[in-house]
Amino acid sequence: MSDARSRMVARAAREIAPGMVVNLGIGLPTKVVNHLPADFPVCLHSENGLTGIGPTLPPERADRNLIDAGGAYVSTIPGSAFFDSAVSFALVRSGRLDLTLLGAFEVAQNGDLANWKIPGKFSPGAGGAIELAQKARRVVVMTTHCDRKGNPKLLETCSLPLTAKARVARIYTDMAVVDVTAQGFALVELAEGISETEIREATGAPLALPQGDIPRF
Amino acid sequence: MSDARSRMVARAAREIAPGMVVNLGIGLPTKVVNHLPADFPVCLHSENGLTGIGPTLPPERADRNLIDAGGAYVSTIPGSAFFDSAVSFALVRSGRLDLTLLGAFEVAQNGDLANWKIPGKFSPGAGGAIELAQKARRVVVMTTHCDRKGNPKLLETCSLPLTAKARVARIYTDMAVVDVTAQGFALVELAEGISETEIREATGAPLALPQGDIPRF
Amino acid sequence: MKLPDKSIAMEEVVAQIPDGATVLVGGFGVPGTPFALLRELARQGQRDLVLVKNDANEAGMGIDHLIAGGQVRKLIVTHLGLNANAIAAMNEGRMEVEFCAQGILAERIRAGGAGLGAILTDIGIDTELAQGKQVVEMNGRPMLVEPALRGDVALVHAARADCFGNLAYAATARNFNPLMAMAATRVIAETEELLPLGGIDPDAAESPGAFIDHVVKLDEISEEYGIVRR
Amino acid sequence: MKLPDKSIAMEEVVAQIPDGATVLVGGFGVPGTPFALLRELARQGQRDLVLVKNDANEAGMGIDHLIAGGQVRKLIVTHLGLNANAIAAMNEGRMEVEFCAQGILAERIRAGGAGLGAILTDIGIDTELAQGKQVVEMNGRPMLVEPALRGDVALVHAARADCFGNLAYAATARNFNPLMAMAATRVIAETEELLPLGGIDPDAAESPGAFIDHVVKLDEISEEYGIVRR
Repeated sequence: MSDARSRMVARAAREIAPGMVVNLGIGLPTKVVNHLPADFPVCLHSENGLTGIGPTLPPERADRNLIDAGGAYVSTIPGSAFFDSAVSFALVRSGRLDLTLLGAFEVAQNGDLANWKIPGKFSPGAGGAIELAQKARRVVVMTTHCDRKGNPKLLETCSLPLTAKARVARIYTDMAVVDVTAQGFALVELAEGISETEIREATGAPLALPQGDIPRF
Repeated sequence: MSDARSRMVARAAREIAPGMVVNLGIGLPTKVVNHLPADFPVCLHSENGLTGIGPTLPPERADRNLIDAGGAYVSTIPGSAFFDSAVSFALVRSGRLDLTLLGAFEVAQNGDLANWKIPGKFSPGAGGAIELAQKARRVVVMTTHCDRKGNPKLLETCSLPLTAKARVARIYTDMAVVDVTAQGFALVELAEGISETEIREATGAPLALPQGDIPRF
Repeated sequence: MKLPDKSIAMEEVVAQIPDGATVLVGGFGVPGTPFALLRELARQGQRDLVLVKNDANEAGMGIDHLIAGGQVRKLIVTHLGLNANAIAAMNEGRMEVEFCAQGILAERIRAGGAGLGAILTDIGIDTELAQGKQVVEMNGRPMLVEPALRGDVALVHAARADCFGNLAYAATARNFNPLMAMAATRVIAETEELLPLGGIDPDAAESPGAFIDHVVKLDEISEEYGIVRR
Repeated sequence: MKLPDKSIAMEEVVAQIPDGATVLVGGFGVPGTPFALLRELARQGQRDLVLVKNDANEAGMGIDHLIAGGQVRKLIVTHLGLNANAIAAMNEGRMEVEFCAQGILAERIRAGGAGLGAILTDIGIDTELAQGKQVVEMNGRPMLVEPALRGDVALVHAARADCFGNLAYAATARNFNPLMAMAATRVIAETEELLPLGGIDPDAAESPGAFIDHVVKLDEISEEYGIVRR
């Protein structure tokens, strides 16, 4: 993982407040747990029917019946619970999920999220993403600031099919921390070494700057 | 219990075929189990969350957490299962309940049932009766043929608020076994000692008689 | 990471229930009724409550204390059969009563806990329970809209709990408890036994702790818990 | 009284599935997928099936055998992410695919098992998953009608069963299994362990036997059951 991504992950870990129930999307979001203290009080939720996700295990030590929603072998911790898929999403939809950290293809300045389909190229189905994005109390995105071709992912409007409308509260990228406000994107922090000009060029919509010095992460 | 009622109960027990899932209403219906052989394969359901109802127990041997829907202390048998109230009625509504035996205030010749409310006199709420009557695969009534004042309970139309419309298939009384057919009430069997005239007078709607001798129970 | 501790004292947790709250109350007859939480709610005297419960318990027990104390504005229930006091309060206009078919009450609460808007069902469609309800056509058949039901508070009774709030119930004391334990903004569980984390097997957590806000250990199992008929 | 025995042989029970059947299939990834029942269904070759499953397994596993064999007319699923064969079958028009949000698929199946007509939800309302769906206003807000989903057959995988069909699942192998085990005309459970009556504790019967029609004891736990990633 690049240094900028590592710092993004460490910074995003501060989203998690004591006592929260949290769902971490596949990929970068799952890394944030490495930045939490061992006795930090939090409950991690996995869509396939588990609260209290323990450390991932190598195949030779794995329980064949115990995976997370991304298919990784995981373990339990004291107080873990198993439940069926209806209960699992009851938790998501009924307001019990305090926070979800998700990946994104595009985020619009009103908080629209597109992260499940690229028509004609990638349409495997949304799984649980729509419910996570639509119903978690706080929806936070972790993504590279631009796609592989260098095009901005933070846009005035999404061009791809939406996952959820106006639900993203904040975006962590390798370049910046950006809030979604009623007035659009607002820069919160800049990664070390990124200039104001660079972040404006890499962002596909107006970006409000904070008063005074821009904090760094 | 009067002799006529005992014979009604014994006769009604023959409703229960091997392998059925059965819900027995409070009162007379619960007595039919006394007429089944010890190894008879059947599953009794209780609305409060139990399949596999075992014998009732005296208070001094009871488990304070184990009752049936009528509030009687019951027991488990090998293979019993406990579940919540949503699962309990899922079973009723989804077609898994083969048979329910219920009491009645009134039954109409089209199979309408009234058994939960007498406006101005008795309106404690229907509990689970509406779902049992509306969704059991076969709905059978056990009742005295007439009420305490001697008025017929089998009528052309119900005067009381309905529990379910056109759902009763058969009625067991202390005087007769009566089927509900597309043409109305049809006498199946007569209790010993009851004449054709008596059953016609005690029935508040036309009653078709079987061909030939009327079977007795 | 470690799962949070949610244990709390009875008096403190009940004090967080405001006047006017909608309160879901577990139990079917005696088993599963949170008698101790209800006693404390009667003692503290919150008013203007809307209670949701399968039944009204018996006279002198459970929610009857709240009804007798005039604390209940409205009761949503499946039947009042065993409580003449509750029937009298209804008939004399001292308490509003809304009747609901038993399994539909369970489903409405479950729908609330599942973050759904409503269920569509044909239960009660030919009865007076259908009166005033929104009707939707589905494939040409009329279906009743039964709205999801949530509480500001749920009071449930568990046989065993761990301090994160994973709950296990005993026998037919399960009934409405796991449904209500999903369906309120503040879910309060009283428990006969309070175990450390790991005390409830992950397969046996009939209510996952993530739905539970507070766990109260019962100091004693009072006489009410053992009474089926008096 | 005694609870009925529902144990049966694999070949005999799968032979009762007709061409054209709608088949609910448990599992989320590997855990809880009834691989042995699916193998037998592939071997017997029933055609024109409508499958309902969380995912399409991976290439060469589970329902992929049925897709590869051209036995699947339509698949109702939440995602195909790990199975390129299934995506190709969809893109080439060899198999119709209906996508459903994961928790809404669970709720639609549960509603089928609960004898409800539909659920009302706002999930997906701002997305293309809402296209073509019936909309109902509730308190001025639009809600989607998500119809209950039932199978002619459900195929589920249990860790333990008794011969009446009470089922217990292992860890995250529970997933869709208990929901599907309520929602089909003929529910067929394969089980790693088949116990006599009384072998499953009444509190631990995650699927009550009254919902189950047939129980098949697995002779062996084949390699597929142990594979998460290859």
